[in-house]
Amino acid sequence: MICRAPTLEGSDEDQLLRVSLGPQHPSTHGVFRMNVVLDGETVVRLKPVFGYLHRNHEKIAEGTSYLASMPYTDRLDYICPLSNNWAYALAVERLAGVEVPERAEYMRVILAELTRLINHTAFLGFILGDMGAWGSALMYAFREREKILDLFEDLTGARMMANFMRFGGCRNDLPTGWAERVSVIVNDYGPFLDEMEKFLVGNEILLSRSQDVGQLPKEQLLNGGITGPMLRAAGVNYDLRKADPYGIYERFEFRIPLGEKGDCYDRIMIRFLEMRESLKILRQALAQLPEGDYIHPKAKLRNFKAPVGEVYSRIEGPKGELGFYLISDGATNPYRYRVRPPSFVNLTLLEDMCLGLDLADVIIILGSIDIVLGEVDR
Amino acid sequence: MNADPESILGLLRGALPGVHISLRKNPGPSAQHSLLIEASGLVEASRFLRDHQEFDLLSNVTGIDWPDPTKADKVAPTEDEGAIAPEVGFLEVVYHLFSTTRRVGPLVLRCRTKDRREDVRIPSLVSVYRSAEFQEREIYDLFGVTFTGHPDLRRILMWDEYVDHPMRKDYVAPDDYEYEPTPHDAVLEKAKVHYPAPS
Amino acid sequence: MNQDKMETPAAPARWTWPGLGLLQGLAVSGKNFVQSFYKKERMTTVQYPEERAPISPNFRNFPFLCYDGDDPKAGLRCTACTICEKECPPQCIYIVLDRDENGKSLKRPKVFDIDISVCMNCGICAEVCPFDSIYMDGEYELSTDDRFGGLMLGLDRLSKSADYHMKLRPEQATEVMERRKAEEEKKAAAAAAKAAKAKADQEAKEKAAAEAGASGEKGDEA
Amino acid sequence: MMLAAIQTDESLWSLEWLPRLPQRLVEMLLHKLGASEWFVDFGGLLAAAVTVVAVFLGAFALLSLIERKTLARVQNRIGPNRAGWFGILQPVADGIKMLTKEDIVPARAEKLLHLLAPILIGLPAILALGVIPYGREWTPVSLDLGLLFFFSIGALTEVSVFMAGWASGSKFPMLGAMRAISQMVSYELPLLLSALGVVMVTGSLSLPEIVARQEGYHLGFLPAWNLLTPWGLVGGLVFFIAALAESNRSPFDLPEGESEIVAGHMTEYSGFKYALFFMGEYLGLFAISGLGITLFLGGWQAPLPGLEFVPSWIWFFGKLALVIFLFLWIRATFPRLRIDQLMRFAWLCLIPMALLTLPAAAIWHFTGRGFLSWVVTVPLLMIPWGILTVIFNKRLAPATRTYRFADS
Repeated sequence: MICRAPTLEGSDEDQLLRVSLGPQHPSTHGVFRMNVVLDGETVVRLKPVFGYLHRNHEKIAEGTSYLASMPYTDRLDYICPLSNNWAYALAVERLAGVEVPERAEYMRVILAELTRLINHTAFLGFILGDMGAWGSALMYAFREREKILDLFEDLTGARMMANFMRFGGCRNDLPTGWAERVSVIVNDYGPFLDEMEKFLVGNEILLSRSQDVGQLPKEQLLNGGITGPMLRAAGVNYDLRKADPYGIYERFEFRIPLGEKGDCYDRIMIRFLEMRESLKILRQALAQLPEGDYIHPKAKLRNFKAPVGEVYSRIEGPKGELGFYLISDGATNPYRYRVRPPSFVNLTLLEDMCLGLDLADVIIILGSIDIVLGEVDR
Repeated sequence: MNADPESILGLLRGALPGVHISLRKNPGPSAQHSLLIEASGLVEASRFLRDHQEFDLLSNVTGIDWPDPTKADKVAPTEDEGAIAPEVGFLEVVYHLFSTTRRVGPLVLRCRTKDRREDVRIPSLVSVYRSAEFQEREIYDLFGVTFTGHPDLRRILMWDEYVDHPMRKDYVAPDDYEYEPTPHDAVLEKAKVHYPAPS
Repeated sequence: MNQDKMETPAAPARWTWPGLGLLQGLAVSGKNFVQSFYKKERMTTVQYPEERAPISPNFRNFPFLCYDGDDPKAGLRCTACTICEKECPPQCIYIVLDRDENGKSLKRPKVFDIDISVCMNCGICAEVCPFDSIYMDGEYELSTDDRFGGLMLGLDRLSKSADYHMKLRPEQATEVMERRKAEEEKKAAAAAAKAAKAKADQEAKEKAAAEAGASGEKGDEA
Repeated sequence: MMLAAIQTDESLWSLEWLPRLPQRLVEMLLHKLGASEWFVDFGGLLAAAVTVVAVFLGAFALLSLIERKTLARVQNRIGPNRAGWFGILQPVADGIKMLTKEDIVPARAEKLLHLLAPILIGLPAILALGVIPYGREWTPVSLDLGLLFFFSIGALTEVSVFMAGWASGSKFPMLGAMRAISQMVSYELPLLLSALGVVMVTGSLSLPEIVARQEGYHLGFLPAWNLLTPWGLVGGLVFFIAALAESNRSPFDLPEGESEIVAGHMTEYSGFKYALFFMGEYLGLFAISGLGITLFLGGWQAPLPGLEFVPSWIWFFGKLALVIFLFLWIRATFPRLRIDQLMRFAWLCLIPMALLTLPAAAIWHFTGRGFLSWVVTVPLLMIPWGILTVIFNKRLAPATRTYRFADS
């Protein structure tokens, strides 16, 4: 009775262990599941399973007005709602040919870059958690994120579910003193990043855990549709803020950090460096922030209709290319509404990255992809 | 920078003489015109675009349900005389290609099934662009397009036992919601059918 | 491409003492440990029931209905136009227009329900309201043990006075009050001047209402 | 009777008699009752054992709170502060919670082993705690082969960890058990080897003897602890690292690596059995830190001359608190190693260094422990350490990365 092996497969030659990681697992970043086949602790097969959070956002959006989808976009990638807002507003503006006033463009850039800061900071905490550090990095990251969320609350009324962008601008103007408070945070962020770098980057355990883990050739990454920091860590110079400029990014001076190998360590470092570039953009945007309308005076709120046509519009979200594909048949609701979520497409190559590595590496690779299940499952 | 579909149309017609390709004009302000490619030539066309036109990133793949074919031609009308307007509703798959090196895009490709019920096959692009893998599974799941040649065509967002395709326009939502006394809405009416006497 | 290369900011050089990075990490966490005892900005958490983090005046939670004066019923600004009901993304608002016995509209809601178990605090109802009637509340301690009844807010729980609004969002409320007062004065002046011509007066009123709607749309800034 | 019980060689105010009080009281009581000699001894030993267990269970309760408080502070939080003053009653609340929780046994589990594992896990630690000298006059059980006893008993922990993992009949515990067995067996070796140097120098396996030999001061102020010798420093570091691994503490907490295999061998346990695992882990932590203090940190010896008036067991527990704080600090800071890196570290780094301490200790002993000994042993240890560093830098050290910046 005692000799019964609990988990090994029947025959001798096929002694593989099938483990279902998730949907309730400490580090699958939500309700995400990986069907892993292990040989010892080496991954032989890995199939991601998701859809636990599927609510058919696209179907809902096709049934309601254009404006009513805006709060739903907050809930896609709930770590960075303002980027989602912008992506959607931009798509509708391109679909309907709506102008955006200068000040609103600046506000959008500021908010999007703050969101990028939030996302990458939280990412650092999450990946350290995945590596088994006992939450310290996560708490430091969340301490700083908190300060930016306070700003969001003052501006939009909500810490995360902002619902702030409108077709033709933003919902309301900056409160008095808001821009100054952003500059305080921007100034404080450098020292915080220094501290985090000291905490993480030289750490031998982190280095040995993340270097040469999960790397793929850049051609394969590109072919797999990987975008965002993941792709740039492998050395592909493709940042939509430069490659396919939207908003007013052409006015700012910033650089795109590029990695070499594209392993988990590069992915961490690229995000560090990107945050520093974001701080640069924020400084410039705050200095140049003009007075004026925060929303186009002729922007329509109620009964908004877009002319017949279609558009695919994308922005450089913190996690990658966030696209919206809209088809209008002239009614008040879109005929087809499609979100191209970066998290979802970036998962395509998860198995390829993990094969032959340890179970412990799988967790880090998944963490380095930086998924949010609200976006993967929609 | 939008791709120039007209010149690419010429190149494609030259490279793939047997395949029927037509240009679809986008009447909206975005002016993203698209190329409608016959299903049989889709894989060759995309391989040509990847290898010879540097369209190395297939960013977005999505399905559209057109139960009313005239509506499809309203959104993407054609100037090509030879294009035949379909008589029955159909499913359409739209591909957005980008070039990271030349930095152009999107190049919009469309591909249509014969109808919405019987012949819903479209060749899979996974062999050319790996990024299509999950997105095609999603279209299969939500729209019911069958991608021939897909290595692992399973449902992805809905569960495996599910039968319908929720993103189709004629999809009827189920009525077995958990009962909740919502005072308004059709939800309550639907729930009443399922739960005749809620306590 | 700029060939300006950069070494990893804090990465170890090729030659290093093994364990140096670990000691650096220990120094950072040790610093955090020590400073957490005396540095205010290190500790961001608050002890919730005893102390509360300050709420921004812009903070929004669930909607409420604003009424003028003391009587929640008579002073209610809502005209049951159902714009918010239509625009509400998750469809959590339910309005029934009040009618007199002849079936004539009384321009006020008989039923106004918001199901806050469905509401997602987006604030679109407040944004689209042309009658300055619906605003977002800042109250957040709404937990209840009655899952259905406790989360279904009717007119009685939704109606809050203009004074409450003034206290909650002084800036916005002042602006709304001034605009409404100006409109009222205009209306009163028009009524006095053209008391004889009832029909023309009616038209002017409609015009004013339309104006109110237009200004309510773009003037609603919160 | 009370006074008679505390009667010692030293003064009343030294408080050295305090921890032995229960034993003496029981002995005197039994003697008064006219019990036979062996029964008196037995009763006394029992009382001494109960004292140790009680002290360390109390310390376990306290540590479970202090650990959470410390981690919280490192992470800029406050930590538990609801139950009682500064959360002092938190362990009680936790205990009540654990006791009242449902006890779940998986259907596929080996019921008997599943039950036995948490019971057995604390046992080796408790037995090991019995032989450690806590104070000048407080060694619950003074064994001549105390060190040997400690290691042989300590090896039992692996058995119960593996038992738990295997008997759960589930995959994550199985993986955890596999990791645990390979890790603990590998790290037993450096642990033992680093302790051997002390044995060689002391010439005894008796733990009180080892402490007694560390008495006195060099140059009038440097305590003559083994840690403050070249071989002792290396041995102590190796011992500390191996102790981290042996007690499954971060960064070697692979067997329960919560981000990978949920909770490892404890995944399928709930309620009080889970609490027993925790208790076993903490008691093991006390035991191994206690041994480390005995071997390298001078046991109950005072750190500076002139401080001997403080009861010796206070020094012991002070050192224990310090070592455990170090454990917590490391836990709050480091990520976890991967299993292959863990093994490589043990076999390529720790074991060679531990082996080196043996000749160094021998030379130290035979060259008279003076200036000459320093001159000989320091290079003996530094050169291999340098070689290891070179190997690390050549083969294992992470490459420096360069990052380019694109302007467009």
